[in-house]
Amino acid sequence: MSTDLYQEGLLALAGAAEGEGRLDDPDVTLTLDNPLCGDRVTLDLHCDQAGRIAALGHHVRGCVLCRAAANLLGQQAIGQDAASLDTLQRAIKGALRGRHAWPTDERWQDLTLFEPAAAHKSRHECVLLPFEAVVEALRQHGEGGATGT
Amino acid sequence: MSTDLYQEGLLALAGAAEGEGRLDDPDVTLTLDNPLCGDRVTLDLHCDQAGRIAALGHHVRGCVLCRAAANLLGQQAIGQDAASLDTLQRAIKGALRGRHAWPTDERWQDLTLFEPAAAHKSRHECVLLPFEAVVEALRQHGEGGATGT
Amino acid sequence: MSFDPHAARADFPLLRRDHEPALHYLDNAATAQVAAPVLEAIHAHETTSRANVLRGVHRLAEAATEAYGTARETVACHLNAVDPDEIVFTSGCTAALNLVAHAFGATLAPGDEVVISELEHHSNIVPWQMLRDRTGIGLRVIPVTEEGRLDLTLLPDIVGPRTRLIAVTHASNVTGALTEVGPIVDAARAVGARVLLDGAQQVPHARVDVQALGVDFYCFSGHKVFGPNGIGVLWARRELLADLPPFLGGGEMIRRVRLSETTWAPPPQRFEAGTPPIAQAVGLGAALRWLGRHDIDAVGRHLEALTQRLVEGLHTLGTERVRVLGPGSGHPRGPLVAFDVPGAHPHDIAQLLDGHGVAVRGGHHCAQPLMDAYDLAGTTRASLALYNDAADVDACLEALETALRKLL
Amino acid sequence: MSFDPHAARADFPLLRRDHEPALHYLDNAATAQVAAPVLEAIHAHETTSRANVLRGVHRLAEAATEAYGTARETVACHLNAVDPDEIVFTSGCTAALNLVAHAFGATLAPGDEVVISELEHHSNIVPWQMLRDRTGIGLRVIPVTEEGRLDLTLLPDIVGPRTRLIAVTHASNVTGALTEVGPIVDAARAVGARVLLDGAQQVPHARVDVQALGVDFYCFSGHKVFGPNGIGVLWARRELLADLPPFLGGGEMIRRVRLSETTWAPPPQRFEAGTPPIAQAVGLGAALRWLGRHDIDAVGRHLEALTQRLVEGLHTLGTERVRVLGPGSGHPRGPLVAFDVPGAHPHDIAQLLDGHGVAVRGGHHCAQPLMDAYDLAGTTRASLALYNDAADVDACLEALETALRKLL
Ligand SMILES: Cc1ncc(COP(=O)(O)O)c(C=O)c1O
Ligand SMILES: Cc1ncc(COP(=O)(O)O)c(C=O)c1O
Repeated sequence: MSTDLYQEGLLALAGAAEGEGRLDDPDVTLTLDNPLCGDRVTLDLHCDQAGRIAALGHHVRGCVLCRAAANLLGQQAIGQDAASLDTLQRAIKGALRGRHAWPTDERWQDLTLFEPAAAHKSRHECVLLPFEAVVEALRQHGEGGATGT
Repeated sequence: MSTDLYQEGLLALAGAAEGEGRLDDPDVTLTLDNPLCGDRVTLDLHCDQAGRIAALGHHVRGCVLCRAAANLLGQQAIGQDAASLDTLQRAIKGALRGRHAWPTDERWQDLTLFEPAAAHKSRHECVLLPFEAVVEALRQHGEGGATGT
Repeated sequence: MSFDPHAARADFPLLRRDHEPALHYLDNAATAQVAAPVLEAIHAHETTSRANVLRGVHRLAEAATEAYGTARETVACHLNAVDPDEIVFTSGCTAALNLVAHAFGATLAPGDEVVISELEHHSNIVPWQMLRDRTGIGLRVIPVTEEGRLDLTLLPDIVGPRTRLIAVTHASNVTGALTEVGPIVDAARAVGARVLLDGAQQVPHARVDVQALGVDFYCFSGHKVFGPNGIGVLWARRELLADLPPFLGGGEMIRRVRLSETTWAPPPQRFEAGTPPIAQAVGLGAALRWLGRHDIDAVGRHLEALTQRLVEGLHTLGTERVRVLGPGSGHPRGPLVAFDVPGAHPHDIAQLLDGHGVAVRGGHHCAQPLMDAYDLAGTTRASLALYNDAADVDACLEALETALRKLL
Repeated sequence: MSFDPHAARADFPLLRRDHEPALHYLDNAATAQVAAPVLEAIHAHETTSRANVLRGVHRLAEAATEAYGTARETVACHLNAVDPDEIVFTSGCTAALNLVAHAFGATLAPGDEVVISELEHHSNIVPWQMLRDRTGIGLRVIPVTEEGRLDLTLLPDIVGPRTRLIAVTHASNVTGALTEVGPIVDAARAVGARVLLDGAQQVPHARVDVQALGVDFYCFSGHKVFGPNGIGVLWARRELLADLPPFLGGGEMIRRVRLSETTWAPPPQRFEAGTPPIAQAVGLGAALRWLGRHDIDAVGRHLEALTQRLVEGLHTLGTERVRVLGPGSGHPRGPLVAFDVPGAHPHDIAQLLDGHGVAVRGGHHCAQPLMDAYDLAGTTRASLALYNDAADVDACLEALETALRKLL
C-alpha cells in the first residue's frame, strides 16, 4: 500500500528541521534539481581540514521523502567525509532498487523509514537527491571548493 | 488481377520505340526521376514558334508502363502545346485515381491500355512520369528554354 | 445530439478493468487512455496489411500505402486542412515542434525573432532555445498573467519587425488557459510573421479548424487523443511546407540521391524520413474517427461541467489551503486543474491519492519556466477526458481531503 | 538445439491467413511481419499499464515506467551492451542515424571527415550530406567492389588524420554483403575515429554483440526485427553518450529549463525528447525476447541454405538473363538476393510475381548511389526471414520464370 510510505516516523523526520536553513560563508554551496519532478535541494557545507563536514545547512523544495532525507543528513552527516557518504549513497540506491539490504550502521538506522519507498520506483530519486547533493558538494570542495550551481 | 496489366497491347506499345532516342540540338531537355522507384525519363523537344512540339525524343529507364506512356507521347504529342498536354496529364491522373472517366479524345485512345493500372496505386506514377516530364519541359521552354535536369 | 460519458468509457478496456481500489484516471493531459477501436484497427492492420509503404508494388505494400494515405486524409479532415499533403506524420508533438524549429528555423537569419510564452511546455521552449544557440536568433517571451493566461496586452512590445514566428500553446497543460488566437494572428500578420499553435491539449477535447484559426503551423500527439503512442502530427500550410528544407534525412524523403548532392521529394514526404509510423498512423486515424463520432460540443459541455465541479470542490477545501491555478470563470479553460497546497508537496499528494485509486500528476508538468513565474516547485494536476464523470471528480476531492489531513 | 521455420511461422497471424493465391512474403528487408507475442504484449500493455513514463507516481505511471525500463534492459541484453543506459529509443533506424549525425556531428569541426560507403541505405547517406552542407565537414566514400562488398583495400587512402567517424552498414540491404568489421575498427582506432554500424539488416538474422564488434554506435529498426513500427534503437558507448549534446529538445530530456538557459538530463533521457514510443518499446522488447527464444545459429544455417537455394535457382534461369548481385560463395552474405534482368524492369517483375502471391520488392531500395555504381535504375529483391521456407523460394523462382517469359 502506498500509504505505508507516510508513516508517523517519516512524517516526523520530514518535519524535524534538522540542519534546515542556510549557513553563513559556506565552504561550498550546491543546488541539485531532480529533473523529473522539479524538486530542488540547496546545501551549504563547512568542512574541516580533513574534508569532513563540520556544519551542514540545507534548503529543500521537495516532498516528504526528500525533506526527511535532508533532515537525516542534517542530524547525522557531521563528521562524515566524501568517501563514507559516497558509499552510503550507493548503498541507499542499491537498497531502494532491491539489489541488497539496507545499511545497518547505527548512525543511519532511520534509513529504515525509507524502506517502503523501494516499492515506488518513481520516488527513489526523492530519497536520493539530498545524498547525491552532499556527495557532489564534497567532490567539488575536494576539487578546490568551486561554488557550484 | 494484376496480370491484366500486362496485356498484349500494352506490351506492344512498350516495345514500339516511338520517338525513342535523343534529338540533336533540342530546344529543351529535361530529365525527371520517380523518387519512389528510380525510374527516369529524359525528354528532348523541338518546338515551333507557337510553343507546339515539333519533334520529341525520349530515353526511358523505366518499366513497361513508363515506356508505353513515353511511346504514346512519341506517337501523339507532335503538334501539342503546353496547355493541351497539361490538361491531358491532369485527366490521366484523375482517371487513374478513379475520379473521372478516361479521356475519350481519339488521338489518345491508346490510353485505355493503362486502365488496369488504376487498380495499382503504386504504379500510377510510372504511367504519369512521361506526361509530367513533357509538361514540365514545355513549361521550362515557355520560360525561356532553360535546360533543366 | 448529446453525449454519454459511460458509453464512451465502455470503449476503454483499461478503464473497464476491476481495479482495487477502483481506478479514477485523471492524468489524461499526460496520456489519455486508448480506445478499443484503435487497438482493433492496429491489430487488423498488422495482421492483414503489414508492409512498408510507398515503394512496394505487391498487394500488402499497396494495402499498407493505402491505409497510411487514408490515415493522412482522416487527420486532414479532422483539422479541416485544405489538403492531405499538408499533414506530416511525426513521432509525436515534440518531434513536430522540433521539425519546425529546424526546417523553418533554417530559413531565419541571426537577429530574427521567435516569440514563445512563459506558459509553454518544454517541448515548445527547448527547441527554440537550441535554435537560438545554433543560429543567433532572438527569443522573446510573452509573460503570463497571475491567472495563468497569456498577457496579450504586452504583444505590441514583444512582436516587432524582426518577429518571424509566434509559437504558443493552444491550451495550457498547467493552467488550462485557452489561447485567444485572433489577436496573436493579427499581431503576426501585421509584421509578416507566422503563427504556430501547440495543440497537444486542445485536439483531445475540442473542434480544431486550422483554416478558421488562421494559423500557419499546428501540432499534436496521438497518445493524448485516445490514439497510439509514437505518433504525432504537424500540419502546415501547403505553400509554406513547399518552401521549407527537410529536417531529417533518409529513405522516402528524397527525389534523387547522388553522393555529391541530393534533391528532395515534395511535402509531406520531404519531412518523413525513413519508414514512418504506419500502424500508428492507422491507429491515429481510428482514434480521430472514434472521436469524431461524438458530438464534440456536447463533449465540451460535459467537460466544462466536470471542470467546474472540480474547481468548486477544491474551493470548498479552503482557498487558503488549496490554491487553484488558472483563469477565473470569466475566461475559457480546458478540462484540467492544477493546484498548489502550501506545505504539501505535489508528489506526496499524488502518491496518497493513488492509494485511493485516483491517478493525478504532481510535478512541474514540463513547464518549469511557468513554475518559476509562480515560484513553485510543482503543482498537483487533475486532468479530465470525455470518459470521466462526476464520480471521478468526487473521488479525487475526497481522497485529497484525506491526504491533506495527513500532510498538513 | 535446432530450428523449425514452420513453428516460427505459426506465430505470424498474417502469414497464417488464407490468401488466394497463397502468400510468399519475401519483402522482409523492407518490413518483416510482426510476431503474435509482440501484438499481445502491446495489447496487454495498453489495456493494463498505459500511462506516460518517468514523471508520474501513480500505479499506472509506475507500471508504464517499469515496462519501458524493462524493454530497455531487454534491448541492452540482446546487443550485449554494458549498461541499459547505453540504449536510446528512437522512432526508427533513420531517426537513430540522424540523431548521431546531429549530436556527434555537433562535435565536429569544418574539415573533419566522416567516411561512409557506396553501399549505404539513403538513411546513412543523406544525414551526413546534410551535416556536410550545414557544417563544412568532408564526406569520404568507400567504394564497392563489383561483387557489392566494401572495397576495404582502399581504406588506407580514405581514412586519414581528419577522419572522425566511419559510418557503414553492417549488412547491405541490396547486395546482402556482410561488412568485415575488424579492419574498419582497426583503421578507425589508428586515427582516433569512431565507428558506427547500421544494423538494420543484421539484427533480424544474427547474433549482434556490440562489445565484441568493438564499435561505438549501432542502430536498428523495430519493424524489421518482427517488432512494431515507429521504434528504433541507437546504442552507443556510455562515455560517448555522456559527452554528446542533445539533438531534439522537449520534455523528459532536461535537467532544468530556464527561459535563459537549459541544462540536460544524463543519457539516455537526454536523447529522448518528448513522450517516447512506450508501447512500441514494450513491443520491441517482446520481439527480441521472441527472437532470443530461437537458436540463432540454427536460424542462420536455415537462412543460409534458403539463400543458396534462391541464388542457385536464379542461376538456373540463365546467368545471361538474370544477373545476381552480391558476393560469391567465398564471402558471407545476408539472406537477401537482388538481381537484374536486362530488358525487364524490376517493377514489372515484382508486379507479375505479386500475381502469383510472391511479394518481392523492385526499385532502388533506397540505395541510389549503389544503383549508380552498377548503372542500374533498380533491381528486384527477394529478402528472407526465419519463417520462410523452401516453398517460398520455389514459388518465387517459378513465378519469375513465368514473368520473364512474358516480359522478354
Ligand atoms: C502543451 C503540450 N505540448 C507538447 C507536449 C508534448 O507532447 P509529446 O510528449 O507527446 O511529444 C505536451 C505533452 O506532454 C503538452 O501538454
Ligand atoms: C541498411 C538499412 N539502413 C537503414 C534503414 C532505415 O530503416 P528505417 O526506414 O526503419 O528507419 C534500412 C531500411 O529501410 C536499411 O535497410
